[in-house]
Amino acid sequence: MLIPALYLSVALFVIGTLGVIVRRNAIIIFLCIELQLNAVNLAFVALSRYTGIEGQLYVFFVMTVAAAEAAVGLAIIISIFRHYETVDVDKFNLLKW
Amino acid sequence: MTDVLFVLFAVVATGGGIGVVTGRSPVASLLFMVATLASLAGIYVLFEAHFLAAIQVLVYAGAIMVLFLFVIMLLNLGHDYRADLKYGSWFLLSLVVVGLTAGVLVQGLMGTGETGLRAGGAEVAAALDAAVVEKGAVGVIADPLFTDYVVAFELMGLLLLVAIVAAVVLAKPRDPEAGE
Amino acid sequence: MYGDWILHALIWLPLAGTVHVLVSSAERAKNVAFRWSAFVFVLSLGLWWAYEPGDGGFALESSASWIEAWGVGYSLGIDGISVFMVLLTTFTSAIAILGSFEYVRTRRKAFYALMLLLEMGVVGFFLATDIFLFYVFFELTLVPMYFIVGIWGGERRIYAAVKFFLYTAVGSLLMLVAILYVYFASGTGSFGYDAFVNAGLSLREQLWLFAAFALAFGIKVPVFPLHTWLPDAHVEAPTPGSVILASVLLKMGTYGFLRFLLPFFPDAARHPVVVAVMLALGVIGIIYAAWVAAVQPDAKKLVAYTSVAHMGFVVIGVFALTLNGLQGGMVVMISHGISTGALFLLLGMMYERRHTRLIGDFGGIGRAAPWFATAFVITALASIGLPGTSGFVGEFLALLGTFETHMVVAAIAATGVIFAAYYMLPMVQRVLFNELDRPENRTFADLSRREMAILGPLVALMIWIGVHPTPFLERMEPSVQAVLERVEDARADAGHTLGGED
Amino acid sequence: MITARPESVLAGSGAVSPPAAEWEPILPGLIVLLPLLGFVLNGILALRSARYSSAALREGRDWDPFAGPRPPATHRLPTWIGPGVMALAFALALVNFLGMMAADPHDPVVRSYWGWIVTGDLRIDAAIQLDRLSMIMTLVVTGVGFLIHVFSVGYMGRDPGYPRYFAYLNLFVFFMLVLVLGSGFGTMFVGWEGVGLCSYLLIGYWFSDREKSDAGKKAFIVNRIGDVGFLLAMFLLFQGFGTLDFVPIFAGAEDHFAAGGVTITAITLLLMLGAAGKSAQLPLHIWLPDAMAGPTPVSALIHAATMVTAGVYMVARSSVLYALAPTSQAVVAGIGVLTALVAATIALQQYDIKKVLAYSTVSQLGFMFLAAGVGAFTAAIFHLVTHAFFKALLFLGAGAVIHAMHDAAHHGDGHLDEQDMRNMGGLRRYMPVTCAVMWIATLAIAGIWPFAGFFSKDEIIWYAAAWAGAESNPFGRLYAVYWGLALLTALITAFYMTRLMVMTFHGANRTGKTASSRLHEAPSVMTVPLVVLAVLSVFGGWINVPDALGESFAGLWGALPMSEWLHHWLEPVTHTAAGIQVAGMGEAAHAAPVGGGEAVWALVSTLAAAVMVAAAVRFTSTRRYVRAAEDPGPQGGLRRFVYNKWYFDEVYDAVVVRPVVAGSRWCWKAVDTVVIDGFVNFTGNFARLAGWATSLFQTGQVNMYAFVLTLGVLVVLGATVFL
Repeated sequence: MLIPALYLSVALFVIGTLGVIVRRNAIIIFLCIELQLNAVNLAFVALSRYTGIEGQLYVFFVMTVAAAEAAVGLAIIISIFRHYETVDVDKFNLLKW
Repeated sequence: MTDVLFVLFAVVATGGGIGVVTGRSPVASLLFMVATLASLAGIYVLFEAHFLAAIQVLVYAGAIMVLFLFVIMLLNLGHDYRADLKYGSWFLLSLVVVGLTAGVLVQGLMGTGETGLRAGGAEVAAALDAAVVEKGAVGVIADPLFTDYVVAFELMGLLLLVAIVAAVVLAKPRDPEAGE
Repeated sequence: MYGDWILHALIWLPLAGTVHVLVSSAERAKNVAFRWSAFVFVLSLGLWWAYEPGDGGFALESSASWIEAWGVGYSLGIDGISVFMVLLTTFTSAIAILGSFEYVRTRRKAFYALMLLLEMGVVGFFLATDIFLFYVFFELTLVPMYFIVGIWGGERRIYAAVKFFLYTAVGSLLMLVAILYVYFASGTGSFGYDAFVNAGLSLREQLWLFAAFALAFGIKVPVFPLHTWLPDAHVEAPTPGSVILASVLLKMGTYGFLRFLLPFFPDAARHPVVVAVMLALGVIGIIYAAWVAAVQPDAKKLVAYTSVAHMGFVVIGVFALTLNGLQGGMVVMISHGISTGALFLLLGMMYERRHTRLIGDFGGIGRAAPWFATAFVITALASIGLPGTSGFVGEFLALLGTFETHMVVAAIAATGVIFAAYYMLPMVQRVLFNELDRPENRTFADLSRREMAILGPLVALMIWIGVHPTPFLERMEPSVQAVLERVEDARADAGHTLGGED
Repeated sequence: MITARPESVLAGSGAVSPPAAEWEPILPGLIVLLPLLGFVLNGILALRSARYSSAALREGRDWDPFAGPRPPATHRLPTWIGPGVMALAFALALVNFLGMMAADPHDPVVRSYWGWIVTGDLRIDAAIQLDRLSMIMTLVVTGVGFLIHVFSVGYMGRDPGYPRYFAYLNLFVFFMLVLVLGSGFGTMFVGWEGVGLCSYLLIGYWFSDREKSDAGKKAFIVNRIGDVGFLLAMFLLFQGFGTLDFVPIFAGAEDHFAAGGVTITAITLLLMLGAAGKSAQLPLHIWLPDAMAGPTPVSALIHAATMVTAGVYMVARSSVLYALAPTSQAVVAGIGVLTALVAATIALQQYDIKKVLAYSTVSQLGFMFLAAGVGAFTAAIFHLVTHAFFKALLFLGAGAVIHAMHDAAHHGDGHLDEQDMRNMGGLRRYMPVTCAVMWIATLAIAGIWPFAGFFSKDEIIWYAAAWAGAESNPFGRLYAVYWGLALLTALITAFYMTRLMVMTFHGANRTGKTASSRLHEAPSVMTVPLVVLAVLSVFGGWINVPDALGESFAGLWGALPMSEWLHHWLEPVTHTAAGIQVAGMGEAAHAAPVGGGEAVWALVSTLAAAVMVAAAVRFTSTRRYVRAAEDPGPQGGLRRFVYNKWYFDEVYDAVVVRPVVAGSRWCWKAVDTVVIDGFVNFTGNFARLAGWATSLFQTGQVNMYAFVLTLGVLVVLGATVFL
């Protein structure tokens, strides 16, 4: 079951990547990032059966980081929305100065 | 039995993933995401990671997704139903690159993964199962967390605290009177 | 009484001073900074007696492990070469801080903090006997100077600061590569000085590494085609910045020649092509810079170019590879530090009074400010190497040493003596002499007590070194001799190296 | 502290060295230090008084220290300090000289005070060497110096910068004594450049005047050209001997260098370059006439009596080296005689009284170099001494004239150049003493028996003839030419000096009615030094009356025990050189001159000079001069050519100064700014351009970033998987 789980992990990861690249809605991009994180989590959990409990620990940490990230990220989206009245990433380019 | 369940969960997870990417409204994407998360929790159970499965549902599917939902609703998104999926050549190009990435990853797995990982896997799994029996599903994670990884754990707490503060500061509406 | 603690103290006390300046008020910052630097100077004076020349090796050595995994040590030591550089640094730092009281009026805390930080970096550079540590200090000096020029400078300060920074950084990065190469090639896993000296490099390796080191130090010196950062940096820098730049930072380059370049790569250093190139650059620097200096309308730029000319004497003195040449180079370094530092201070005083640096805006100052004029003339004479002043002893020895091995080079370089008069005297004339025809120059204030306190010691030193340089010469001689022997020993057993390579 | 160097024992280990009588000089260091003390004291006073004047300047009023009934202390004390230290120094020098005469030591006494530059195998001591030559020079410097200091009290007494003037003057004497007494080339060089500095400061003493400070600058820079030669010569000497001290060098030179070798020729030519700079010889003579911008006593002291003769002293000091290099000697003599001739012709056409004297000095210095070039080092020193007397007298006399003219000009009508002889004439009536003493000096310089110049100049010309006739002299014919030129120059000298005297003191007065009423004789503080110098100008030549003359006029000279006294006195210094020359050219060098005995030549030359004087008197007094303002200047090509000083300044300006300045500008504007900085800025701009190009990728589009990121991951992963 390990190998299929890893294949699934790959599939979810690339789907998430595709989403990040092709979507404009910041929130959906965010969701796709979560999807990528979960793909990795799956790989960790699967591998923990073959390498030890640490894999699960990492998943725990990743979840925590994901939670923190979600909080901050969403807050950023809110403040951007306040300013631009949109969450379309093509409508603002704050990463360019 | 487990294989069947695994296939089922895998199909749902993949479908949910595709749904997230293609969903026409944010709410739809979110719901697809919840489905994916839930089926991943199921797969965790299949891997005997009961505690993770539980918090996957509670924290991820429950708390974090709800946070997303709140934001979507707060910003009143999703009414325009505008297709914000980028079609056309950009989509095709992305598909090629992503597909290639997938191919490379699969190639990597096929090339190195199987034999190397299978060897010795049985003992680890057995030890893990024994530990679950001995300490319980929570104890098996909690034990290293509070011993070997206690510093990382504490730092996690700090990170969460910082994140909360940051979120509050960022999301707080700027008072024009304050003259900031 | 003086143990190795003194070296640590000299490095860390300025840092303590930096902290003290930062926590004190802006009004008091200058006094705090001056007291710290004066304290450090007084402390360092003890080195004059504490350093025993002996065999010319390092004295007061101490070593501690810093980054054990890479063999990096926190190792300090002092010898007859660095002792004078350290004294020069602590002395000019105190003088420069005292000289900045009127000039610097904005962001004073930051300024004095940076000055003390700079002092720390330079002292550390001169005291480090670990190559890694030396490199750290070498780079550390760059940062405060960059800000001093960039924040308190003149109109084109940003251009000057960036130019200064990039020039130096280019050289030092190549040197870093070279340092790492020697580190791995030596195979000792140590950044210690001895490990580098005994790295056992082939001639071909040495030539490349020599080029990298020479570029880094040559930019600092600056050697002829690498000098254009200097006039810009000097003109834009505030007075104390110019003083430190001229007195101390340039010496880091020539000190690097003596301390690192020659002992590390002796075969390359005495390779005829290398010697020819370095001597040629030195001579070109002397003549060329003198010529360019002579036609500068800006007094500060003029003095900046004279620095290039003076350092040219050091370069030829060093690469003549004779005792007299090296000794002369050392004396020129000290003398240039004092006399050019004093010139920059004098120009700073002119700028404070008239807010211009153009030579043409002055004239007849000698009538309005006789004390100022006296100090100016003495300093100018020391700068052009009149016997009885420090400049002569250095240039004489450098030329004599060069003459012993390279007659033609010395003969050409000696004409620099003429051109020194050619650039300096017209400036003296146009500033101090001639008719006092501008009414604003009539009220040109004479030296204040503080300014006398600044210039007095400098003038006294110029004359002391000019009249009785022997205490200096005898202290540096064993160490200089040791450098020379290192190069010559390599010559002795270089036969197989030369045969084996190329 | 004061220890005799062991080298002094080695001195004169050459040919004949009779056991030297023990001689202990009395406080020789003090001779040097006293003027330095004077400098310090006067310098303090100068700085103090300058504070008052600058304060007054700031308040916008004039400060006249002589406004009150008594000048302030800063302007009273230098009167005593300046000449005072000189009197003491002279007295001390005299005491030591007398002691030396009594002991008659053969070897120099070297007193070393501290190691000046001591490193490796180089050792230059701060040491002084007292020997017969340096004692003579010391006497001249302190003696004539003292007289000029006294004269200055009168001449400069009303100058606001009075203490500064004496500070510089004292400093000059200090450096001059270092030059003269220094025990080696290194020490000598200190004095050498030091006197150049003082010359610079004193020429530009009235520094507010642009022309004057220009002249000072020119003097310094031209001197430095010579100094480079001196430096290089020192390096060569050090390479040869490992020391720069006179005693070992001169003792070892003969063994060390082959006569006429390349090295020794190079050394001596380089030294000559230094001497030419300092003593204003031909290629580098241009600074001296300009140097007349300084106060006139300065011209007397520095630019006539002492500093400019330093080159001669140095060549005489290095007589051993020159004797070993006949080629250099020919060059030295050639430069000397050419300079003498050129300067003399220029002097013929000058109207500025000081310019005439300046060119006269250049010309007389040429004679001294001719003497050195023909191996007559004693004659060179002899002429140096007598020249110091009569030229100092001439300059001081001119100073007295200018002093009087200055006062007259102040009260005269309109502008009046107080130094232009066309504005003078008939001054004899107003200043009889000055006129009388200046006539004595004129006769001395013209070479009329029995004045001082006659003996010294005649000896030089005689030696030139002797060398021309020496059978094994490789440059015999050349020397014959030199001899002819020297004779011609001597005649011209008599002419232009007489012209000067007649134009200044005789004929009708051209000063103007109101002005001439203010003309007056100088005060006694100025005339007394003049009279003393006049006495010396008469009798100074008697210290070296040639034996030949002594024999011819036995009755007259029997009473005087001075026959060839100087020659004998300097014998220990010059005998090595003389020995070499005799070995090289045979005794002929010191035997019969061309066609006849010395006495005959003396008679002929005196007669010739007398004829020239008479001719000049006649020519000048019959000519009508108009005042400078109305004079269009000399007409005719040759006259104009000479009047404009052979266009030396113009040629140098075109050939040296302008190209150097243009080259400097080119280096700055083209090389520095365009080439080097162009490259530097190009690299900077290139980086900036590259940055701009790269920044085009920074769209700010998150999707784009993610895409590129993925692409990067793909590449890295692909590389790890497939490679």
